[in-house]
Amino acid sequence: MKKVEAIIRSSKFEAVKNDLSKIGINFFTFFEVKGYGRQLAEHVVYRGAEYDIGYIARLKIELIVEDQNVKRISDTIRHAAQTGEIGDGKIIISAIEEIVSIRTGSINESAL
Amino acid sequence: MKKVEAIIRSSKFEAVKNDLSKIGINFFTFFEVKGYGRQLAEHVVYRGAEYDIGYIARLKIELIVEDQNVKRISDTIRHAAQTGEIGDGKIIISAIEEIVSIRTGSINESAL
Amino acid sequence: MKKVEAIIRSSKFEAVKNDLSKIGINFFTFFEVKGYGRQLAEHVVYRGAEYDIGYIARLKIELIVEDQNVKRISDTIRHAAQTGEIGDGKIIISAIEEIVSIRTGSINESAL
Amino acid sequence: MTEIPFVTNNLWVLIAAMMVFIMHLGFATLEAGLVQQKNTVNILFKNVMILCIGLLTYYAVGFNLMYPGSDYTGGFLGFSGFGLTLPEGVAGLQDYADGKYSYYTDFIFQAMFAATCASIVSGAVAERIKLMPFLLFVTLFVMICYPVTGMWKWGGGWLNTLGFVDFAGSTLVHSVGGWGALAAIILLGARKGKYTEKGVRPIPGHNMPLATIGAFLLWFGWFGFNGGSVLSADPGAVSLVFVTTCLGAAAGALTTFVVSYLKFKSLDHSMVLNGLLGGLVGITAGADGFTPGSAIIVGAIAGAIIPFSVVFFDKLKLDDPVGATSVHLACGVWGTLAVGIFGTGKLIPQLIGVVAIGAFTFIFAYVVLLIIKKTVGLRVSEEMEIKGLDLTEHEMSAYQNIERGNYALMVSE
Amino acid sequence: MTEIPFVTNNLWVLIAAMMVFIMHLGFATLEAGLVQQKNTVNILFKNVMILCIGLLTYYAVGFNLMYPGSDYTGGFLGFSGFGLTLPEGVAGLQDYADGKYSYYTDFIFQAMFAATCASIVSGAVAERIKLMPFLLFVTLFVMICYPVTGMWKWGGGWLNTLGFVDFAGSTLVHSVGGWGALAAIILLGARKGKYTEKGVRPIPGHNMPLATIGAFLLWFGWFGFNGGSVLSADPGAVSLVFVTTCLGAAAGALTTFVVSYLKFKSLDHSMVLNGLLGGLVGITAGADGFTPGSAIIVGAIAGAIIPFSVVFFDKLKLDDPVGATSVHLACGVWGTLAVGIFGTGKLIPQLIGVVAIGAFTFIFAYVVLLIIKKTVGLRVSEEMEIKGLDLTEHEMSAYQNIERGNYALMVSE
Amino acid sequence: MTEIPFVTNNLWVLIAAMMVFIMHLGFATLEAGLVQQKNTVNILFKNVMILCIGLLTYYAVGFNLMYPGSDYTGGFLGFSGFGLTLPEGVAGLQDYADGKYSYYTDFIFQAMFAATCASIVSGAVAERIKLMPFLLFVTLFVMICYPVTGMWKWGGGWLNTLGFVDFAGSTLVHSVGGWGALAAIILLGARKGKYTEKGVRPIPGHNMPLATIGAFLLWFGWFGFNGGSVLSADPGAVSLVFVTTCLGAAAGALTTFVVSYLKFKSLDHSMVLNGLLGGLVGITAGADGFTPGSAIIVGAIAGAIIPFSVVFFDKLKLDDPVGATSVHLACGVWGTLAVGIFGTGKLIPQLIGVVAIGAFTFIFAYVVLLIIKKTVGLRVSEEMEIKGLDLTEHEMSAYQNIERGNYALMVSE
Ligand SMILES: Nc1ncnc2c1ncn2[C@@H]1O[C@H](COP(=O)(O)OP(=O)(O)O)[C@@H](O)[C@H]1O
Ligand SMILES: Nc1ncnc2c1ncn2[C@@H]1O[C@H](COP(=O)(O)OP(=O)(O)O)[C@@H](O)[C@H]1O
Ligand SMILES: Nc1ncnc2c1ncn2[C@@H]1O[C@H](COP(=O)(O)OP(=O)(O)O)[C@@H](O)[C@H]1O
Repeated sequence: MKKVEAIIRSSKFEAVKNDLSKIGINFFTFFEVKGYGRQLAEHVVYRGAEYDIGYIARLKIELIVEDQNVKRISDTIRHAAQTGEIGDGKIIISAIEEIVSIRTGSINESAL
Repeated sequence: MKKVEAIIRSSKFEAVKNDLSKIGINFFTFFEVKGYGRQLAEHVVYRGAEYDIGYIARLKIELIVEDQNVKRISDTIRHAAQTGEIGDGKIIISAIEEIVSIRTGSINESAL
Repeated sequence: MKKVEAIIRSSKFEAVKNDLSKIGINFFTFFEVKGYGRQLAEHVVYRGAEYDIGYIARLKIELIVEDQNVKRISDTIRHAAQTGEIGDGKIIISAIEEIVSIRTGSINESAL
Repeated sequence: MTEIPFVTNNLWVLIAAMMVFIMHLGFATLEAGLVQQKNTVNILFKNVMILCIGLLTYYAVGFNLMYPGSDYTGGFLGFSGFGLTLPEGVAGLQDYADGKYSYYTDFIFQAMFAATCASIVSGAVAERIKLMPFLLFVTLFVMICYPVTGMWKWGGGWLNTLGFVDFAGSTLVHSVGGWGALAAIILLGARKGKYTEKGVRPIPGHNMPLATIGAFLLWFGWFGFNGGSVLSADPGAVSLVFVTTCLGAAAGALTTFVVSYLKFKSLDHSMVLNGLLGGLVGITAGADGFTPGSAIIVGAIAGAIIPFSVVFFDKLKLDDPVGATSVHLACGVWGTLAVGIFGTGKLIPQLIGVVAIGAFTFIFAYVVLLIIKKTVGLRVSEEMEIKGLDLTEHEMSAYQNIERGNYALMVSE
Repeated sequence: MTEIPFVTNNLWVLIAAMMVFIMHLGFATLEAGLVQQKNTVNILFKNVMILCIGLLTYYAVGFNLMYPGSDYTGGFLGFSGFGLTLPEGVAGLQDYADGKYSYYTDFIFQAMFAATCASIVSGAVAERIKLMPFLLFVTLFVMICYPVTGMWKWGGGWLNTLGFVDFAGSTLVHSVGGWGALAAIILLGARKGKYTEKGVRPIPGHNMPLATIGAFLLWFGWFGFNGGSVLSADPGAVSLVFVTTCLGAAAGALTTFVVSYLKFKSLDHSMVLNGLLGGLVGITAGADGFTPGSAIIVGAIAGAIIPFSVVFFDKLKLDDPVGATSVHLACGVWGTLAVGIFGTGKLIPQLIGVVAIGAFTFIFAYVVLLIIKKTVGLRVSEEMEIKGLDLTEHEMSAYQNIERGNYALMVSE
Repeated sequence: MTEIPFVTNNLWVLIAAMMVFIMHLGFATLEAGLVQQKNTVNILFKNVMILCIGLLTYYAVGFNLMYPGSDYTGGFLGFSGFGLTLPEGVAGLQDYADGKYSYYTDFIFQAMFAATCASIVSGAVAERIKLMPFLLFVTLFVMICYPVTGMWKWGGGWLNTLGFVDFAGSTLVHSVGGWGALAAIILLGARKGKYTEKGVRPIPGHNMPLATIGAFLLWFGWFGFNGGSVLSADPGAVSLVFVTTCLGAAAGALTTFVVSYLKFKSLDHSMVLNGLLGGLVGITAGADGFTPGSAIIVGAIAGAIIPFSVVFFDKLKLDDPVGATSVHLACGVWGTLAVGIFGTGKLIPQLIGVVAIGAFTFIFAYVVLLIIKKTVGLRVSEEMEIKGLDLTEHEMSAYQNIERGNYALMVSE
């Protein structure tokens, strides 16, 4: 089992979700994160003084998948989330040892 | 050292926390996440038009534990978080290479 | 490639960010988490009844780095984030299999 | 002093009605601020409906039940017919109330009062009562219960004859709301998780700015509530009422601040807002009769009562999220008795009034709510309570984008 | 009744002006509450500027365009010069309006009205219109369009001669704003994501307490809007207006509640707030002429119109985030016609007024906006819309620390 | 014009008092909106206590220090005893102020003013001052400092004799608050992190809707602040004051908008709110004397001052989270001088008044605060500042469930 983590633009969330759904992936967990990277945070003026807001808003999607699906999922996310502009984000793949379904207690493939 | 991640119903947080405490686990990190899975998001009506709110609210708990404790912790979480209804969530176990205590600099077992 | 996760006091975020920048690390993802550990949550009184607020607020920083940089980064974070008081947090290091840049499609080192 | 022109008197009472109106926004925001986020829309919705139902039922029935006319002087109950019937010509104008206000002015001022007592109940029962049964109760409460006891005094009934004094309604409005609230929270039970084996577990309000807006708007409206209750623009009387009302409120907030600091070592903002309101409720029965000095004493005592009362109700496991019973019931009773102590000097009629109106209101509310409880049910399911009433009753969230983003729409590139 | 003293009449109209002023905060908060969080500062900013620009342009041009004086009685257009020129001595005081109010009182009361119709537009076009072009449009709308049609009736123009009745402006203010809003949303197009292949996708408002504050403050201000339109402190007339206004609003909220519950099985708070406002708009044209009973019927029908109207505009893909077209246009038209049905009995002049003012306003707004669209552009870029206007137009966030913390500053050790 | 009846005059001054009351909610919400979320409860708490303490100390001491009576005409200091002593009979009514208002009306109107100057200070010192020492300072400031300089002019003191003009308090109220604020922020120092080596680092306010509500409510209250300062219902005077006040505010907002757009290329909402308030402060000294045209100029200049002043104070590293020094001090001085330029034509007395009152107030505040600083301390610990005053002084959070959920209670199944 692998864990796929993707840091994406929130504006691409809908596209990623739809494209994953098309390849049969209908589950993941996501949350709001803040990014700091090549893309610089916006510079704004407040009461006459300039400052940058310190980060850019991003969404992180996490999903556990069977090994054989990793490539397809990673590609799907990449295509859906890409704009080609700096700031598109990353996909990170790592191994997990076990996933357990809290409801059924079954593990790994059958836990999905 | 292992990392145990659990995606649970927020209504079960208190139970999980208490049961972990009973087996001597008094530390973890948690945050709010949004889930998308078998359990469907609620359909609601706003100004005469229906829509679904897109996700269900969940809590994610993360804790780093010694290898020999993984099973006990995983079971404890599962029992505390289970309702048997769709949407109970998952427990994910993976290996980590090192945990460092920022305060003391000590690593692994002694960092906990 | 490794993943470095650090749970730090939000008051140390600025210092960590600056020190990482000094050693050439200008990218990471971060988000707010809640901690439960040795440091106890604050006890407060509301309308005459005491309660504790249940957790302490922390920030979690995640960054993917090349293997050879792990030690330096971990040390940098630790020094920047340390106060010596209980509640300083942890740094967790784990292996990842792959990181993909959504923008370019390049992987691992070249994805950073 | 020369006689005050009818038009000036009337204008002031109309303006006062407008001010009492804004108290409904005060209640709505105070209560919304002191409940949990997940029940915010629900409490706002209720407060809107209470006002609307209150005005319509007072039009249909309440006004003529509360002011049935001279035929029922000294009586217990009277009714002069449904709806409004404008006395023709000057009979509905100067002659209607001795050159003080017109028929419609009388109605609108009184109607604005009526709904306030139901708003008091809504705060106490927040976060767990079913919407429709609640609205049913409110309808009956404003339509029947409030006007009946109101008639006993302001409608010229038996308590008036007895010499009971309640200038602007410490008892007739506030404690009536408070007794209704008490009956309701007894029957409803506490919110899940409030009283645990380990003791009281506070459930903090979710928006202190909102609660503060509420308390200030209530004070603002009280200028009309008390000032308008002079029922004329009499400069001496109205200005005295303004002074006693404000000093009472100020003293109430100050003693709550001091007492709760000494008692709990905490500068609890929600408590101080309650103290301010307690001061206002306390001064209301005798605002036209106290000296400024007495007003400070009466308000100060009301403020001192608040922290003890809040803890007392919690000890009894009577769960009141906004402190309505402490503010309106405890301080309402205190204010009414204070008239006997600092004002008229006659405590007995005050006691009789407090007890009689309290008993009638409590029993009325208890019986009506018990019937509702036994039939359609009073309390939402545990699941609804956990999820919150906003999502389960209204299918919406008070702060949509803040907590549950619509991700495709709420993006940052 | 003896004559009402000039000073009392004048005082009431001044107080009414003050009350109409607070409606601007009502609009600001209502609209802010019903848009997405990311466009909150923008809508607040607009509402501040609308009021300020409205007052200044009404001073410069509008007042003398709307009230050009008796030379233009029965006419279509008149103008009596720029700025304010106080008639000397009693001519600007008692004699100015037959002992009812002074010249400056007249101006300030009317000026407060003027800007409200632009606020109505701002809600409908929220979340996607460019700020500067919008302000340009508002300036022309308040400076020219509103005063011209206003003159037709209140300025003594041809509609007045014709017997058209619009007491406080269901048509002259509310439907004028509504027609402007309609023209604007046709030209602007819907917010991205609102109408999908799968149907209407709601974009919920981000702050229901704020929206509720807005609705209550609008009602509060309406005491001045309608009550002040009596243009004297006449006790009978003002008190009747208070009663009809409040009963209309209450009935409106109640029927919206019932109808939308039956229609959608939902207790939609935002809809009920619209219903309450619809009741107010509906009652406005005939608030001085209806009986309380008719007021309830007129308000109730207005409230019943709301859910249907909201769905209707959505069917046409005319995207109105706050329901301004339903509240101000649909109910404004209804209220004006209702005067012909329940009040004067003359429907024809009402129809002529509605159509004439509607046509002029719609065409004026459409042409001005079309020119703006073809030149500087009317709509923000898609990127700005996605990011939100707060960040892109104002470089700030409505709730700074809640959503985007300044981490070094907003820490918890 | 015939004489205005006592009762009407009195009624207007009472209503004006009510309006000035609501300015306290205006200050509370404006300041709360412009500070960081973590200090919200603290600033709300302070504003509640300022009002309550202000009313009580003005009752106890202030009123008789500010209006010691004719014995002290032309003097520097006078005191006519503690508390309120109602002159008997008509002496406290018609005769009290030549048929304008009663004794108690006078008190309550003046008392509402008194606390406003302390509210001005509270905004400037927000986010870092200790609560108890602050309240101590406020007590002395409202009890002694404000009444003493107030007596110099309004109490018939030496500045009045000199021909100094300050209609409703650009100097006596606003710049007094501003000078107090200036002394305080000099002694307190800036918020941690505001001034870095790299320059000014803004600390944005956390809730723009709240700040907007505040600004509108302040304007709303200003109808009473300025309109009531006519001290009678004189139709010509009050209506002129309404017009100049509103045009001044509108012009202020507009020029701030334009200037800050040209200067910073930003449409800063918080700045425009400051501009609006600057316009109001600027117009206050001469609201009864300016023509509408001059009012626009005076307000416009005030609005243009704001962006420069905000930047100026930041250059001096005088940290003022809400812009109180710019709004109340800079524009207060400007407005007072403007009377000499556009109104009376006599600039010298205006200058003397500005300097004398400024010097006394600044020194008073500086000395009192310095003593407090050297004894009990003025500033919270760095740890408290970082954690926020809500949690450390009040043990609560302004928005409980939004940011720090009680997880067992705030669940979504
Ligand atoms: N090495 C990394 N570790 C963790 N997160 C990263 C890393 N690099 C980038 N990110 C995340 O991805 C986001 C986008 O990265 P950025 O460098 O701006 O653009 P791009 O991905 O197009 O090169 C960052 O804001 C950050 O959240
Ligand atoms: N493969 C997965 N990867 C990541 N998160 C998952 C995965 N499957 C489920 N989840 C998370 O668990 C939650 C519950 O899953 P769901 O399929 O609804 O019910 P159940 O766990 O009972 O089968 C989801 O909302 C999602 O947050
Ligand atoms: N084993 C763990 N797994 C996950 N998070 C942990 C673990 N131990 C500590 N933490 C996180 O680190 C924070 C600080 O830990 P704490 O025990 O209070 O102090 P210290 O790190 O100084 O020993 C906790 O609040 C929690 O968020």
